[in-house]
Amino acid sequence: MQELINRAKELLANGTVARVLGWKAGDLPYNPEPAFFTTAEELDNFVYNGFCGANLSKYMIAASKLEGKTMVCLKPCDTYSFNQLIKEHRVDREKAYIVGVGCKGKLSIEKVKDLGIKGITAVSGAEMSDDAETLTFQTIYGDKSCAYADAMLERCHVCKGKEHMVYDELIGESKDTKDAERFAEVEKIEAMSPAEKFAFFQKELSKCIRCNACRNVCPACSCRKCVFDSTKFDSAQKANVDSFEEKMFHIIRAFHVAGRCTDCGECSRVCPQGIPLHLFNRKFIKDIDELYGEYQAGADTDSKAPLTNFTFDDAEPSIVTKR
Amino acid sequence: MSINNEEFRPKIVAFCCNWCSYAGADLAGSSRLAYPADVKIIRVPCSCRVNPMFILRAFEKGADGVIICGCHPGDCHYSTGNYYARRRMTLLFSMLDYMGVENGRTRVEWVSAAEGVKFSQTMNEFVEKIHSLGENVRLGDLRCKN
Amino acid sequence: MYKIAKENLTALFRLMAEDKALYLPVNNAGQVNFAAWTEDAEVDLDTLKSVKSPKDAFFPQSENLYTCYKDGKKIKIEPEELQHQNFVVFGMKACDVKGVEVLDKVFLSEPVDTFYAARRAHGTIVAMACHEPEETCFCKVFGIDCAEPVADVATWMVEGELYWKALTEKGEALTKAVASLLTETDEAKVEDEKTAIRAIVEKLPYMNLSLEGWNGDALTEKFDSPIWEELYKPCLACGTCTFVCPTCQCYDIKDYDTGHGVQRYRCWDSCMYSDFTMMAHGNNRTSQMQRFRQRFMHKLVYFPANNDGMYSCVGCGRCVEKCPASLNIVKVIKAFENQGGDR
Amino acid sequence: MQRIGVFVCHCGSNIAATVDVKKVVEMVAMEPGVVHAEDYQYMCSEAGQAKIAEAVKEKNLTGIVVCSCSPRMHENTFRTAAKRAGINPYMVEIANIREHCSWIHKNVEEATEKAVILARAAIAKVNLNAPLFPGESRVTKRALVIGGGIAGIQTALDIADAGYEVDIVEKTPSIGGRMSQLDKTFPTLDCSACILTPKMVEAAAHEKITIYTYSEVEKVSGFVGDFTVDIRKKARSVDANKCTGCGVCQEKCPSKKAPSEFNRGLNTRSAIYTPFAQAIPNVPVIDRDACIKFKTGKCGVCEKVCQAGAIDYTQQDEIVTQKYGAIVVATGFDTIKLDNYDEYAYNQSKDVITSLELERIMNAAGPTKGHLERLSDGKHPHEIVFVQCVGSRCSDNRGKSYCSKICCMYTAKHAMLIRDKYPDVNVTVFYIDVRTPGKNFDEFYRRAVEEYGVNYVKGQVGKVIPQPNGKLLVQGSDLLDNKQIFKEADMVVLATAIEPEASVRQIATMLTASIDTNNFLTEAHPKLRPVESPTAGVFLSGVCQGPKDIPETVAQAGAAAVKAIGLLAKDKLTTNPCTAKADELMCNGCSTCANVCPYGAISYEEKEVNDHGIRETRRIAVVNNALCQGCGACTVTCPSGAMDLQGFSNRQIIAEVDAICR
Repeated sequence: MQELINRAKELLANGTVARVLGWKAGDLPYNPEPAFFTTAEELDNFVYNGFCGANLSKYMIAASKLEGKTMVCLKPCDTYSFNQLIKEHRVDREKAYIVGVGCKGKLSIEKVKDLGIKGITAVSGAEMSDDAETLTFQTIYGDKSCAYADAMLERCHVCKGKEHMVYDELIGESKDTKDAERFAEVEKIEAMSPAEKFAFFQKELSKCIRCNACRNVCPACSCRKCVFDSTKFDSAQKANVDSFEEKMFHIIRAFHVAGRCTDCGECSRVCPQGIPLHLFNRKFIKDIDELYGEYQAGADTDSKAPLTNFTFDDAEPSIVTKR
Repeated sequence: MSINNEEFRPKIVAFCCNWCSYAGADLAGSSRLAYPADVKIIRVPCSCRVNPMFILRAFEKGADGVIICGCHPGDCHYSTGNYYARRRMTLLFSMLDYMGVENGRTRVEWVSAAEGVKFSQTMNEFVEKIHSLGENVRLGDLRCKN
Repeated sequence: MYKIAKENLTALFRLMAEDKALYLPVNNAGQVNFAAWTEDAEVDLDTLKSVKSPKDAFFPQSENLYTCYKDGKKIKIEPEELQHQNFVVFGMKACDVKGVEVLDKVFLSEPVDTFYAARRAHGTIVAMACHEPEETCFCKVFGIDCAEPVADVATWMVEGELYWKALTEKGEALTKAVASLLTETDEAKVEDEKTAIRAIVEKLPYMNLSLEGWNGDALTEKFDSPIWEELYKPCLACGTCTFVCPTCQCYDIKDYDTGHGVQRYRCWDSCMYSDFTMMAHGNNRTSQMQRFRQRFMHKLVYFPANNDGMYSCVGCGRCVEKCPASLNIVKVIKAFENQGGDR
Repeated sequence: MQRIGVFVCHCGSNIAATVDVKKVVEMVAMEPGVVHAEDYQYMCSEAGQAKIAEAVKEKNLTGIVVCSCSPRMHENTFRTAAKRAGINPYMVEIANIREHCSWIHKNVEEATEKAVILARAAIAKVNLNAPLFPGESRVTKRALVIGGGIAGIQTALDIADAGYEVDIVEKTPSIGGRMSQLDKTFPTLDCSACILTPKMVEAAAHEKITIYTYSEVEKVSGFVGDFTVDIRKKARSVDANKCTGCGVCQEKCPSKKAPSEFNRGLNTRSAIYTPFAQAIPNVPVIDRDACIKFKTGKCGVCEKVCQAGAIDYTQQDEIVTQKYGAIVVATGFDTIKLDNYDEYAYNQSKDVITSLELERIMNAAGPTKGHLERLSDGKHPHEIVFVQCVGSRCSDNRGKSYCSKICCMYTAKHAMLIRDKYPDVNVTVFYIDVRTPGKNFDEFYRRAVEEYGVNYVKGQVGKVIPQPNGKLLVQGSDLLDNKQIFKEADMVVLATAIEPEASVRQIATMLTASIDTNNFLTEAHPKLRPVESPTAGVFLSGVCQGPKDIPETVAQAGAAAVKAIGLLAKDKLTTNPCTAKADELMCNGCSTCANVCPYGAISYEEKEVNDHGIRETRRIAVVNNALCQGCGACTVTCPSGAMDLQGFSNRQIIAEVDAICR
């Protein structure tokens, strides 16, 4: 972390960048927030630890409009999103100085709390420099601990890898955290009967409160005006009366990012109701891989996206009934 | 044949591309090839004009089945439209299936301007399928139910 | 003071549900929210905070107001029925009860919101003391005692037994209705529990949060502060904070075409949304900074200005837990605190 | 809110017999926006259109819904009527209650209910219609004719005579097409070459016509009035400017084993060749696959003997790019392959031939110098059996379902010519039906039967069995006498079905013109626009559109020419206003829409916008209205819905969906 801060100060001092986009220490041990830093003094609050899960690439849309370059800290998975945004002309590569930061898996405070750890006043083991396999918590109800991996975000268990897809320089080591199959959960649902599938999604989506956090955090959902906020489509929605609207919203949300979603997992991370939203996106990814050839959005900036492409002998839609 | 009000009368929306399938439906008409009146056709310039939101909207408002008809692959009036439609609909249908919506409620069929017979046959089959599935309860808005 | 053994609670719920709707914390797909009690419901009284506050028992996320039907070229209007069935909300925490008090200020002052008023009239609140407050809690800052909730009935969970104390007429009536399951007891255990809870509260990290300077008179000073410009930046403009909040009361009115009529309904709105208070001419807040500022100015300045100093925040800490960008009202208050010190 | 008038057509009894039109009028009158509703016998008639004008005037209508036949039939009629009445033509929508309703339903109650719903959908749409205004685009005053057969030649001559430049692209080394392969033509029995050659010469000499032989269309872009076409001129290996057409090279060429395409492979030709004596241009090409020089590097005889020094082994394919205002497709036909018809023994016996092969045999310039003889042994035949409908009117998928139209007449012609020249030859014709509509056609057929004694047998041939004695045993049925017939023949001639030239598929794809399941190009309207393709600016000439004989082909060629001339005569075209349009305040500039646009109609601009007070420069999609054809691919790929299609907008389609589902 100190190396990152030093480098950020250096880049600010020598005028390479006008600001730094990273994370600022929060008021609790686990709630750092995305932040812009413009001075060396502000950087004293800079933090980078296991709780810095936020994907900062979406903030670069706004930062691309500012004077001068922005140093942005991107984890390996975040760089896919950044590439995708370059491809869609939403960020300006020239306006970014990308520091690829190492990652040893990001933590979910929800998972920690699900383990019964509450009243947390201090955490150790979440620092990037620390190779500890265990997280230790001081709480008002005594000291607690858990395995680092048990507190990791779902996405880290199916990590795409340690490589950064785009960067200007790299700081820090990354760790292999993958210990599950990316499509295992999707396959589990695919194997269900229609009634079970329906019950599963009905139950999960019944929790949705239409806060739009999944949409607003998504780097692919970067529309100036979402179709669900727009009167132009006669589809403006705010809250449900009936369960249909959630389905409509989540199907279309996933459809609009199909072939563009990098599977960064932010949607599931931020859902206040713990809905496994990645299951929608990953279903599309799995179908695309199987039907149109493996495709990883954000792995490059010039390939044709699966939904703006075709071959003469693509599968017919009836394949859905045949599989 | 008289209309029995007790009987399930499905609402079926058929999106037909202007160049092939709508003409195919016209040919079915001029050839007097009957299919059930439950099918109502919406004319679109091309199957690629069909937005997944239109399909979900139809279900929301009470449709029991939605079918999209376009030119045969390779014959699109706009040369490539139906190829895009094919991918879009494949993914959408797969998602609906994944969410437990009966996959027979959606269908894509390529019908050329010359295939009046195929149009009529397709519609007869589709209506029969919807009859066998019954009323759409998994993907509608309750407020729209009568 | 009465008590009932934890294992008899199901019988208690069943009895209450006989002639009233009963809402209580239920675990649905891993998340605890207030929901209607059923025999199959996975009731969860151990989780401290439901994800959403229980405010929707009185102010639902969406509710119909009336329906228009077409009759030839004429239009027939049918208003939605007001709440007429009695119901119980069981397990609300002190902060959430206080949240309802905030909503009362809005909806029960003239012009009275009849939908809300009907629900308030028919609802009985059974509150529960917070056994183990958490680090995100700061209700004490707003003068709330989570050890002793003030509602129709107050309850405490101590050593496998629920202690029950009616505080109002409605509470007495409910107690009478379930008396067959309750046994009389003294308050000794409850007093010990209160002391224990209050001791924990003193140890919470946000206990010393100061609201100094936040009041109805602070309007211009706070509004014009440059701090907002920095504070809002991580905000994603989602509605999480407003939808989990027990006091957020803004709603939008929308029409839904059912094909055979038009339902006019209202639903929660969020000041974080870009179309919040959108009018024909456009929007009077054009930037996210302005919308972000609105939320906190409303809670800490405008609301107290109009409601005898009552803040529109109860320190439940839900926004602290749920904000995707880790922003929250505490960080806002602290930011101004530090700024004040510098000046 | 619109003020909508709804007009329900009876279409005589076509609609009114099954749909209770009065009830429809009554029901739609209650729909939002409807201020006028009436029914009339024939809305498309003058009187019907006058009713629209009257109602527009009286009720101040802003939108019109006509419940009638398919919009493909009369949308234009009613749009024009609206325009005359002072309403924007795009404020008209059609509810198709004939093809999609009255003609397919029998139950009046059901059909009426459906008609009302279809009308409601149209009303819901019109409520959201906005006036649209066509733009303008320029017209390049030059036409392209693809195919140099009689259809292409005639079309080119007619267009050129009207004063416009025309290019003919022909893939073989000479123009002339199938007609040049024919010996005589029915029903007048005049020599095919005698009437075709002057046309070929005229085309070649015409100052407005440029002929690209041995050339193919490689790429087409653009749109009506402004096509850009790449033509591949294949390397001839002979310099056309130097060649005098003396023919010495062909004589001296040592490689003479290549099958002659012109003679249907019945004999061979040299590697350097002109397909036939009257070829235009009279410039040979080197068949590089057959040429010894190209295969081994040794030889070079033609180069040595050519006095003009025209041989050029280094010649390369050349791409010519040209702009055109109109394109006429005249790609013609071929006979089908007979691989699926083993029973006729076509592949087993040289004496089983197709009718087109017989044309070559009968022709003085053909493989037998015009003598009727068996190809197996050169003997004069005495018994010839003709089999009609080989692959035509076929109910299984071995052949074609359609009637090839020309076979009855040319078979009568062949039979008559043979009987005339060789009275000793017995001719038997097996037929399903004899179809002879056409001027002097039936008389012609009857002469064959009555004057020339041709034996017509109603029935099909089941099998042709080559015999050890070299004869062919024909087993057929005689339906009139209800008996099996066995006939020993010396030759069997198969009236093979015709099908569109194979290359038409590729050409249709390039032109985005639609083709039917039999690969015939689709006309814009089967009756009323038979020479136009649905793709604007593309016209159809000859058999590429459907089976035709020569007079019909020439007539259609002229008609296609007139349509092309009508287009070329305009200085500017009005463009389809139903084009895509991006809402600049919503557009993300993500380029996804441009990725799916088949016409390259979308580009991006850095544009200053005022988004509710926020002024900034944004990357925004801009649609070129002249290029956009209105398919809508971009509108669905656009996640925010910033891109919308005028005339088929998101809200309009959703309104239709809602109206149908309610």
